[in-house]
Amino acid sequence: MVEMRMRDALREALREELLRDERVFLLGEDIGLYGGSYTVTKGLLDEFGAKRVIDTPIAESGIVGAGIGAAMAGMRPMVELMTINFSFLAMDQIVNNAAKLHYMSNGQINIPLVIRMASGGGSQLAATHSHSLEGMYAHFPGLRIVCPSNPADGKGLLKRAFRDDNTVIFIEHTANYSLKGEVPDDEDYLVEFGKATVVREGTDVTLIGYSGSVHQATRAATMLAEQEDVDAEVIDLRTLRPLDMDTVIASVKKTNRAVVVEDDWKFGGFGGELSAQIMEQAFDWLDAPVARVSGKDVPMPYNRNLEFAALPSEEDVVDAVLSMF
Amino acid sequence: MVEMRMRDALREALREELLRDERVFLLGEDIGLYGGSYTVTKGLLDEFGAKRVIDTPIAESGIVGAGIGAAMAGMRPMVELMTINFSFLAMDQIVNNAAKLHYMSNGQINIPLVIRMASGGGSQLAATHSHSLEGMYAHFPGLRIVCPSNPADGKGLLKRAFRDDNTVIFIEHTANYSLKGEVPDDEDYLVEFGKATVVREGTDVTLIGYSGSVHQATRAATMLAEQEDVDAEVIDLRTLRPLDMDTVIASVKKTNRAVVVEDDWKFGGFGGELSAQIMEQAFDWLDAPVARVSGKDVPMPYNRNLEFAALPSEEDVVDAVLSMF
Amino acid sequence: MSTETQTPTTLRGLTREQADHFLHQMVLIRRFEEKSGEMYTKGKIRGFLHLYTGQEACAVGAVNVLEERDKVITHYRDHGHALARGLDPNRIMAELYGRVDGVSGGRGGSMHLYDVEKGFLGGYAIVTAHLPLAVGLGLASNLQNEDFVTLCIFGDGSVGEGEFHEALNLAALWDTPVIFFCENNLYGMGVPFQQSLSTEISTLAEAYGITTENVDGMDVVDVYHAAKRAVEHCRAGSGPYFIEALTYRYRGHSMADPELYRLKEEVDEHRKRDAIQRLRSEMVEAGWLDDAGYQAVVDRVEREVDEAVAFADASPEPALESLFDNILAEDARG
Amino acid sequence: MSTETQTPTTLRGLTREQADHFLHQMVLIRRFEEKSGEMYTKGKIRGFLHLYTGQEACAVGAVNVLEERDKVITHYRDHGHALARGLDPNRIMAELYGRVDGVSGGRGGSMHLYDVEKGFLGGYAIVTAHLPLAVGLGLASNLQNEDFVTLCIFGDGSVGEGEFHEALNLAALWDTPVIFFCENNLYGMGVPFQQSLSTEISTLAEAYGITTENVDGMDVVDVYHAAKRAVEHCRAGSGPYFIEALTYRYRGHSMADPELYRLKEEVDEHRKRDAIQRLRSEMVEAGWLDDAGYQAVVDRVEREVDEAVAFADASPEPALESLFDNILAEDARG
Ligand SMILES: Cc1ncc(C[n+]2csc(CCOP(=O)(O)OP(=O)(O)O)c2C)c(N)n1
Ligand SMILES: Cc1ncc(C[n+]2csc(CCOP(=O)(O)OP(=O)(O)O)c2C)c(N)n1
Ligand SMILES: [Mg+2]
Ligand SMILES: [Mg+2]
Repeated sequence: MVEMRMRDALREALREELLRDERVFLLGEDIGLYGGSYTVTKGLLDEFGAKRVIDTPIAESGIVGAGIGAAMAGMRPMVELMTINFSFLAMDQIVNNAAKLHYMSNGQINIPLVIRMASGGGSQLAATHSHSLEGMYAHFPGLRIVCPSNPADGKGLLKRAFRDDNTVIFIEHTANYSLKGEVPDDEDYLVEFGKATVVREGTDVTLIGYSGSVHQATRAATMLAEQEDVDAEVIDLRTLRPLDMDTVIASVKKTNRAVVVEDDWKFGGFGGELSAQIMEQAFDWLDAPVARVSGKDVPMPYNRNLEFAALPSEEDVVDAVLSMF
Repeated sequence: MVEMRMRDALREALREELLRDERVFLLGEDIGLYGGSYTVTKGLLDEFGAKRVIDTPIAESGIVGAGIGAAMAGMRPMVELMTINFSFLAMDQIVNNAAKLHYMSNGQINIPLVIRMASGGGSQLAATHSHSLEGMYAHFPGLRIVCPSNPADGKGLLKRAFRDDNTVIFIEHTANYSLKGEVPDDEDYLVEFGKATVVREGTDVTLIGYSGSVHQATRAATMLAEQEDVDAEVIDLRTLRPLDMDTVIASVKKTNRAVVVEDDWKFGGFGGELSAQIMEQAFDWLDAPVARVSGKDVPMPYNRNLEFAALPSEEDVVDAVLSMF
Repeated sequence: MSTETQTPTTLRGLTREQADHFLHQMVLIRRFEEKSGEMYTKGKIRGFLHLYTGQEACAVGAVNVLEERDKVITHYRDHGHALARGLDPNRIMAELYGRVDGVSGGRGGSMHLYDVEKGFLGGYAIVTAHLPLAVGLGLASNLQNEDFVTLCIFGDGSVGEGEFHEALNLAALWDTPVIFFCENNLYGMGVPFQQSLSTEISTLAEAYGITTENVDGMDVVDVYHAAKRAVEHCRAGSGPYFIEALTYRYRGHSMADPELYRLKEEVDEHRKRDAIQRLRSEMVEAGWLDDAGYQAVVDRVEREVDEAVAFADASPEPALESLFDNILAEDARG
Repeated sequence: MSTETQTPTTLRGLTREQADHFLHQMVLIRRFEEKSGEMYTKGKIRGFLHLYTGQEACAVGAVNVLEERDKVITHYRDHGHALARGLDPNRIMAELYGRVDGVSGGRGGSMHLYDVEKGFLGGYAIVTAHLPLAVGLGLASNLQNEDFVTLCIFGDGSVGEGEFHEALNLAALWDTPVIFFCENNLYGMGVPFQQSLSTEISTLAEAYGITTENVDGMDVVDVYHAAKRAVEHCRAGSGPYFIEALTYRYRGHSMADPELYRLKEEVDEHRKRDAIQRLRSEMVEAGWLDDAGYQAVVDRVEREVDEAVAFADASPEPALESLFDNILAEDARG
């Protein structure tokens, strides 16, 4: 175990995979000379050279498409789209090619591609640059959606992504990049997809988060324990597709209450899916409707106070929990 | 009142709006010479000329962007994207420009733009050409999402769309184009946004649909009445954003049971939002968990039987209802 | 070669074997398409069906220069390219029917044919979306130090899309061995190609610094030689190559097209350039073919196409239980 | 003009009034940007901040040829264009602070400045996404039979995007009065422009059939004359115009940029081309300016920028209750 930040854990994963498998290469905007806009790829161009770490033009569709094509031909590319906000421009490639070619070709074509992108609000980047789209991508069959909340998972899930024969959408919350944590240094350390973790055990209510919102949920759980004598269980989903409902349902059947926490807009967001599934699978166990604590349904404003008001906070989670009793 | 098909009702709406307001013009792929791929725009080039009915290159981002720009300058354009499947290519323009400019400019800029597109499966067009994305677009604040199920609503909602100062995503299910119905011929016939209709009154269960799925729900209601002595209420949402939850909740408080019916994939779909909101607002009235009858979570297969299996049917709705009692 | 023979050994650079092969393939494609149209009318084939009649010289001239390790990637009007690449006509027809023996197991249909073993990487129904994939294939060829070439086929209507630009630019920047082959059949659905692009297609391609040529897309020999130059160029590591082939489709855009945008006279005019008739008469002139020989080709093709229909008719529907198969690949964990 | 004056009446075609105005605007932009950088370091401004220092001649030379009814639309590096267009420096600074008096009410921030009354239709933070909007503005100008011109500004990094192609093509097809003004500052973030496009930017623009010129983007007079030709061309109904201006940004891409991709020496080399110094010395040569005169400009600017900061500091934060305002426009029902 070594203590490191998320960004360094992710870099380690990329390095190890580049060393392990010569089919792995990286394509992306400013991943080379610039050192990566969030420094995740820093130093990799120097170490692996311009054939394996390729700076691309700003052409999201083109480079995701090129990643798909290279994957078809047996390579194992990673494409970094800098931030998830720019992925709208590559959406057709992701949704119509990467996600569907295996099915449409009746299993003849695999697209082992990792698409990495930074996501989330909270940095005053305003409406065009503050999206949380984990849930939007989770809607499409044929993809895997991975959204780690801590450095160990970041490394283990990213390494696991390179071993997958399918396209993995790997989403990194910008608020997590500087988080520190213990990370296994085993080269074969992998984190399985579709296994949620119980971050904190509790008996009174289940708080469900992913990516950035795990931390609001955890802080809320601490506040609830210290100030309200409520013992909350916190679940980190880790991947949205596959989704580990077993862990969620087991918890809800114990606590009889659930709150979904996410940064994304509430209306039509992934929280609705979680809420609906909990009702479908644990209706008779619920003592209160499943609550959703989400971002407000508004394009993200630049102003700091407005942005803060638009994002879900631990206080919002506490309030939601208290209103259930 | 005149009896006409959906495609003709839509054409009437376009014609009347072109006649009424000289700022209205149409941009799109094959809307002119070809006559519209679903014949909605047929004859309009001849009647209004090439300045108001403009055949464009295949360039979804470009033409939606041009529509936005023209709207900024005071025009009232309609852009036809032929089918919703191609809208992934224009998604950034829709989501980052059309939906957000009013907010980001603090109300200085309006984008009165109508984006029309055909949607839905059932015609054996396979995975790339069978999307139902009403729910995906409904997630974005700043847009209006309109999805009529019958000719009268088609005409009234489309005319209403041209009177809106915001961008309206107007989604036409291909299975509805040939549907016949009575349509008011009043030039000022408008259908309000955010008003659901009770298509059939009932007391035992509420079936909620939109666009194509209203018809499955209605057929299921007939089967339930005739074969199972279950009296179902059927609601047509008509617009997803704004969403009329009042009508839905009033019905559920009466029937104590709800089934959401939609073509789209279940996982992460709009049905989750509806299900969650019903739980949130009518938890104590529910005798059973809200059920979702949706498309199967699979890229749409070409084969007719597989496609049929992938789409929700009236039998699926009936089964879902019966399992609630 | 014996001096006694009175026929030439080549026809504009084509051997007799090649000419025979090209003629057979073009007639096969023509007849296969006509039959597909019939089967569509009978309701055996559904969805969107885009026929390739008129454009046979493009597929046959271009695809035949490739070697086994090379790749073909194309758009939704893909039957001709698949047949030229040697995919089994039976399995193509079965795919159009949506049957289990179809090249895509009945999941893809007419617009989405795949046969990876044959290096046929698909028909793509989203206009221009396969061009970036071709660049990626070329990139892989370079990174793997192999020298396989990718033939990427698309229509004139697709040149207005942003991905056309992104793909050409990336291919040129990265020197990928990709042949961009534009079948300019004068229309994208009902839009004349002059309304798709403000300039000539080949002028634009050239502006990226890509070696470009224009060919007569209704002359299989012309197409063949251009494609051969293109393959040599790519194989030599000189980067991408662009070919614009002027051709014409005899049928509507798809089976649903009312063809309001062109006159029957225009179609008739282009039929005079017919690629099959042209090769046939050149072969006759060369003394390589007589009426009986041509009839033999037609008869052979008739049998092949009938067999394809019989095969498709006999092939079972996919099992309903298979609906969820192949959404995700088995993990490699490699 | 009196014959007694010993100074020329024009400086490479610029009147003395114009030269004074250009000098003042360039110095204002320079100082405004330096101050913004300071305020960022102090935490008064947050998010992404992209400074414009070095490129002043582009904004000032190009924007000043426009008339009131014309439109400006640009990317996220937009302070310079906004100032040149005459937006109130106080309200721009307030926007960078995120305050209610900001041009976008504090909702947009540095990358999203708007002032519709001034025909300033925004900074756009998604690279290239405003180019299609410019085409739409041009289309509206044609349809309304007005002759307003749209100046659309973007960077060298944005030419690899598909929308660059779609926009240029549509503009050329539809003869829209749009000036595409590319500020080639040699880098898109850390990517040298030769890595963004396989050809010269202006070569490609020309291939669409668009009238194109290259100018020295660090010479305000050169830029001004090119832009003037462009406006005349557009106003005459001759369709779009493309200008590639070679320039340089002195600071990093944004405040977060470690500038690993270029050497300090390179920056110093380009500083020798400084547009302000160039105009200043030409004005001195022409006898239009002396050291005191220049100092007066600097002093005036200093006051303006200080006032902007004071204004921004005094401007209130938006009320929390306003969070949901302006998501949707009031219905027109017109
Ligand atoms: C992105 C996208 N936009 C629109 C369509 C609808 N569409 C299908 S084919 C076609 C015309 C394409 O014409 P061209 O590229 O010339 O090929 P051709 O059909 O002539 O072979 C259009 C508009 C589509 N499939 N994909
Ligand atoms: C679609 C998109 N992709 C990536 C980015 C991230 N990004 C912001 S600015 C920039 C570089 C743009 O360079 P250029 O167009 O040359 O403008 P400059 O910054 O040099 O003025 C990049 C890659 C973005 N904002 N939008
Ligand atoms: Mg064509
Ligand atoms: Mg630049």
